[in-house]
Amino acid sequence: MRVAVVVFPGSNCERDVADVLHDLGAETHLVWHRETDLTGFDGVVLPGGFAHGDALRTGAIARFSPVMAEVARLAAVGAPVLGICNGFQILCEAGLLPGAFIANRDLAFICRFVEVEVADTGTFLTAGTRLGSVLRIPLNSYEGNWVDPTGQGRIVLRYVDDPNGSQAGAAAVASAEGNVVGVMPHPERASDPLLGSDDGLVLLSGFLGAPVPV
Amino acid sequence: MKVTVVINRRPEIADPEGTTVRRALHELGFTEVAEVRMDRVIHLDVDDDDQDRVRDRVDVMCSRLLANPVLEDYLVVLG
Amino acid sequence: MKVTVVINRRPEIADPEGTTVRRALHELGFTEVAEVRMDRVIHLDVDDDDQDRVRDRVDVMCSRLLANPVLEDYLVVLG
Amino acid sequence: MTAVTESVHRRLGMTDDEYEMVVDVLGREPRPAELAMYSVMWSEHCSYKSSRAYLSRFPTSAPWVVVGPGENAGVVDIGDGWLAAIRIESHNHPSFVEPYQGAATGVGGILRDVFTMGARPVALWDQIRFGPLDRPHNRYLFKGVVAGIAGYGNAVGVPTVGGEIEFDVCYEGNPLVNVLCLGVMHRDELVLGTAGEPGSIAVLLGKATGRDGIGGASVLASASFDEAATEKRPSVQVGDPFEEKKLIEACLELYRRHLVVGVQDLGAAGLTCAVSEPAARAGVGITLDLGEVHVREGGMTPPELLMSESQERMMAYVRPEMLEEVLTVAEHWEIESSVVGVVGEGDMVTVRHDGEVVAEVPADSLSGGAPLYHRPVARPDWLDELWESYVPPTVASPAETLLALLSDPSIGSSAWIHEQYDHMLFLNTVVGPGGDGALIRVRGTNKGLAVSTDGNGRLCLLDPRRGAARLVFEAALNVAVAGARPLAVVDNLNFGNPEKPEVMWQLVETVEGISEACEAMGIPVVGGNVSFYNETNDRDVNPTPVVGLLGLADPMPIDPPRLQRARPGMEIWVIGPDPTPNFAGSSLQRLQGAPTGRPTAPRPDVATPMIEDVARLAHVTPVLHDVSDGGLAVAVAEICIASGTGAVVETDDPVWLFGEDPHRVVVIAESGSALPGRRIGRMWAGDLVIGDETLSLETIATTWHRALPDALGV
Ligand SMILES: Nc1ncnc2c1ncn2[C@@H]1O[C@H](COP(=O)(O)OP(=O)(O)O)[C@@H](O)[C@H]1O
Ligand SMILES: [Mg+2]
Repeated sequence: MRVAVVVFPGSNCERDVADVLHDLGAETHLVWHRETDLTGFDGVVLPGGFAHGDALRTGAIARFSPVMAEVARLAAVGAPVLGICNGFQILCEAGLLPGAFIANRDLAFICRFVEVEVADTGTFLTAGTRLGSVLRIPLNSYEGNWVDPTGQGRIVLRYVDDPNGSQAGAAAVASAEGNVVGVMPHPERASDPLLGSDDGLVLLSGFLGAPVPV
Repeated sequence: MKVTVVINRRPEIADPEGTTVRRALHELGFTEVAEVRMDRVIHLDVDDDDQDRVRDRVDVMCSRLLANPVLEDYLVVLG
Repeated sequence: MKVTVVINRRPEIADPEGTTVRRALHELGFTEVAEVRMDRVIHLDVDDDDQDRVRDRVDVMCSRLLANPVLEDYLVVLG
Repeated sequence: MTAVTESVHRRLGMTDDEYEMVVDVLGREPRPAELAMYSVMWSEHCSYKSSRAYLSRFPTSAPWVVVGPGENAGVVDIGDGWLAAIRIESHNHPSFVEPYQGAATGVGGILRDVFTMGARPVALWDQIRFGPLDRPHNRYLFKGVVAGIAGYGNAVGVPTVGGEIEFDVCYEGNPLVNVLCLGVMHRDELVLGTAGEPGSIAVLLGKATGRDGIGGASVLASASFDEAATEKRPSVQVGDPFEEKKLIEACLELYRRHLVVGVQDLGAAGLTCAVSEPAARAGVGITLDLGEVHVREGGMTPPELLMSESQERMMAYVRPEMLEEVLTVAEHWEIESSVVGVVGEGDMVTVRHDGEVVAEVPADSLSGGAPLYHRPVARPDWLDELWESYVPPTVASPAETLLALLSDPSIGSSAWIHEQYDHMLFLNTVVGPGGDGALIRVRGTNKGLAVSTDGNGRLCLLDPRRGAARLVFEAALNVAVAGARPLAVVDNLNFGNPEKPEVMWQLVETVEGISEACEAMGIPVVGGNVSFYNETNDRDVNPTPVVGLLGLADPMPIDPPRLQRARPGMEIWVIGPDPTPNFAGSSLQRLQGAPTGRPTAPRPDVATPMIEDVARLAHVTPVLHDVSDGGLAVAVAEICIASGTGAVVETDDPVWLFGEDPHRVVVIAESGSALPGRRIGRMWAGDLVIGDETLSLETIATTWHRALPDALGV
């Protein structure tokens, strides 16, 4: 599978996620945010980081990057589109996912492992998991508190212990069709027992269409 | 021309900053503070003197970029 | 009583966020925007009707907590 | 000399004698821009004029040293074509003025020191010290500093994987904020701070220059705090991690493509330093045109442009045929650039502004020509009294004493701090904050780099030489616990007013102590930083050297020791010399009063073989934990908390439980192991039992977890 990992000015997890996807067998390419053609890519990842320094609101400026028209096109044709952390925030700002993000309830950056429970197995991200399984994955964000005034968002993963006030405990959210998914914790950081967990691999394998069962 | 844009979070959306500041004020003894809401103000210096055009263009800036319609309302004040 | 506190970053202090927003507005075609400064407004709801006392107390809140005297100036508006 | 210029140089922080030296060098009165340049370059902060004479004592060579002290960062060879760059820096005074921005710009600065050398910064460590948290202002400073480190480090995208925290009244008016950065690069990516051959072009990259931080080095960092705090205060620098992130990526691309001959970062002394140091190193002259500098605000004067400490800027020296490509790289990464200078023959820095020459001075008189002070040195007369007034601490109940130690915010969990730092980015943090040294893997190799940072103001107050040496040995043991062998040291010397002979004595002794310990282990000092004038209202901080020690684990342990790996049935061993009944400088002593007595001397003969043994044990042992603050009892309690496993400790001797004598490590081993130490207990599926007292795991865990949050009231 050919995967584009988009690099915005201020992205910082692009190489991490590209490396892990590569190890899982994907052909990964880092694509600068000014790229206007993603022809030939089977899926796209918007990685974590601080695109445009989080100026104004997280993701507010990144959503106007030239590459975003192509991300929307891929989403519309049903290709898997995955936003991790800041990538999730960008997808919300771009209207490709419902809701928006505000500061964590306790107004502190949170970097630690959290447990998330699978709430929906109908998306590529969770295709290899079972409903209710619990995964240990690092969270790393200041604005991880998801708000969805419509209450209609499709929640894919929920925090077991609410760390940040996110509505309905949402840790990952999908589009109605299920091919656009945003996840706040970082599956690529749970990719090796040496780093404390490899629970993220089942999610990223799902993205590559090769789910490994848990 | 100077333009001031006030962005305020809709009342039904949580405001963790406001809540935290209220708690801190109470700890400092300012218990009379019943509520705190934080807004953002953006001051623009615009190279254009046509009031109508400036108002229209800043309105577009707000709806496209400066405010997030999911969370926020905005107000544009010229001058 | 409602109180509005306007907090302004001092003009000589750099405002990186404002610079980034200006650049973004330019990219979107709003090249007439010469400068952007980002500031904050804090709305307080105070359980007290004595104007003088409220003004004094809010002034103390500002200098102790709400504003950062090294970087910011503030203005208290009652009502 | 006219009265007018006299007051100008004094206002810039120069003495009359220094002014006369400038006149001597130039053979004439300096122009205003020239005076500005000398004042920043000859400031204590930039020139090390009070410490240079003594720092030369440090051992600095070893076969693996690629770049020693003097460049922006030290560089060592870690084998197979890989190099590691390391540097530590203080931002004490700016953090007192504005804790968030002071700490944030400290992080920005140390990162620049490392990526200036060609290395990608891979990890940060912070060492922070404040007055006690029962004072609201100290809480404000502490929270602001942590938020600033988090705000900058997280956003710039470099993980903060460890650090150190200490609370003591001596830091009340003068917090210490040190930051260490480690970078990794391929050998062919190494870049030095040279201006290159005549014909090279100086390209200023990054953020536009403003009036921020003017005089920060000469005034704020080089004078006592009460003086500087008032009207001399320069305008505060505001960090912009987003600009720096783009600058890092742009610079790394320039290095990878070999587009530059040299690079110098703009930190303290700004443009002045960025032209004079590279020119002096290369033995060339340079002409700088201030009119070409991209600026944030209009109307800046030449002295202002030359002294501005605006953050997130770099000077690249480029061969003319590469210029276009360099500018294209800058444009790609969306950073501003301007061509500001040309390198020529000779040795003069010439500065032009509006077509006029505003400065013309020998490059090396700025960077190397600063005065060298042999300030008076005198052993403090109060020291003998301190030594003689030693009172042993009292321990009625070891269990109660342990709880008191665990609830001390200098000892309790640092999770409240390090969970605000991204410490996992880059997927290299094999051992992160919460253990001893942090261990970072170097991908593409089997190597791991371990770093430990250690400081202890009380110990060094009581005996700076012993204290400093012990810090080096402790840091070495901390990296050994991760399976690494010591490779190099960087140091940050945080001291009071160097014009006091007692403070200079503390410095000299400290340098001696660090040097002796390094020599014993055969490792060099490859860089450091001196921060003087850490005094407020005539009270100096405790002499507080902070040692950062880099170790190499090659190969990295397949399953490195972790506190979590203790299991019921395993045995608890202690290796190292038996402790002596001396609590001078210990945490227990701090709980009960002021530091007194003379700390136990380190034992170089014991330390070196022991560090080797421990590094070997790290490949085969589930848990290794260095005995430091709070002694053995705290070390065992931390293992219990992390692993959720109880322990039975078969001694209630306070000397064994709470002594902090150096060179001791707790080993948790499978039962039946034969180790070169003493077996003092075992792990079991119960509580923590010490002698005939018992503490529930929940009690010790809650006490330890809540120590810092409770002190902060959060
Ligand atoms: N300011 C800090 N920032 C990040 N991590 C910290 C900080 N202070 C302490 N830590 C982490 O907590 C752990 C224990 O620190 P410390 O007690 O100083 O260790 P040691 O005594 O073994 O040197 C270390 O892993 C250290 O990195
Ligand atoms: Mg220690």
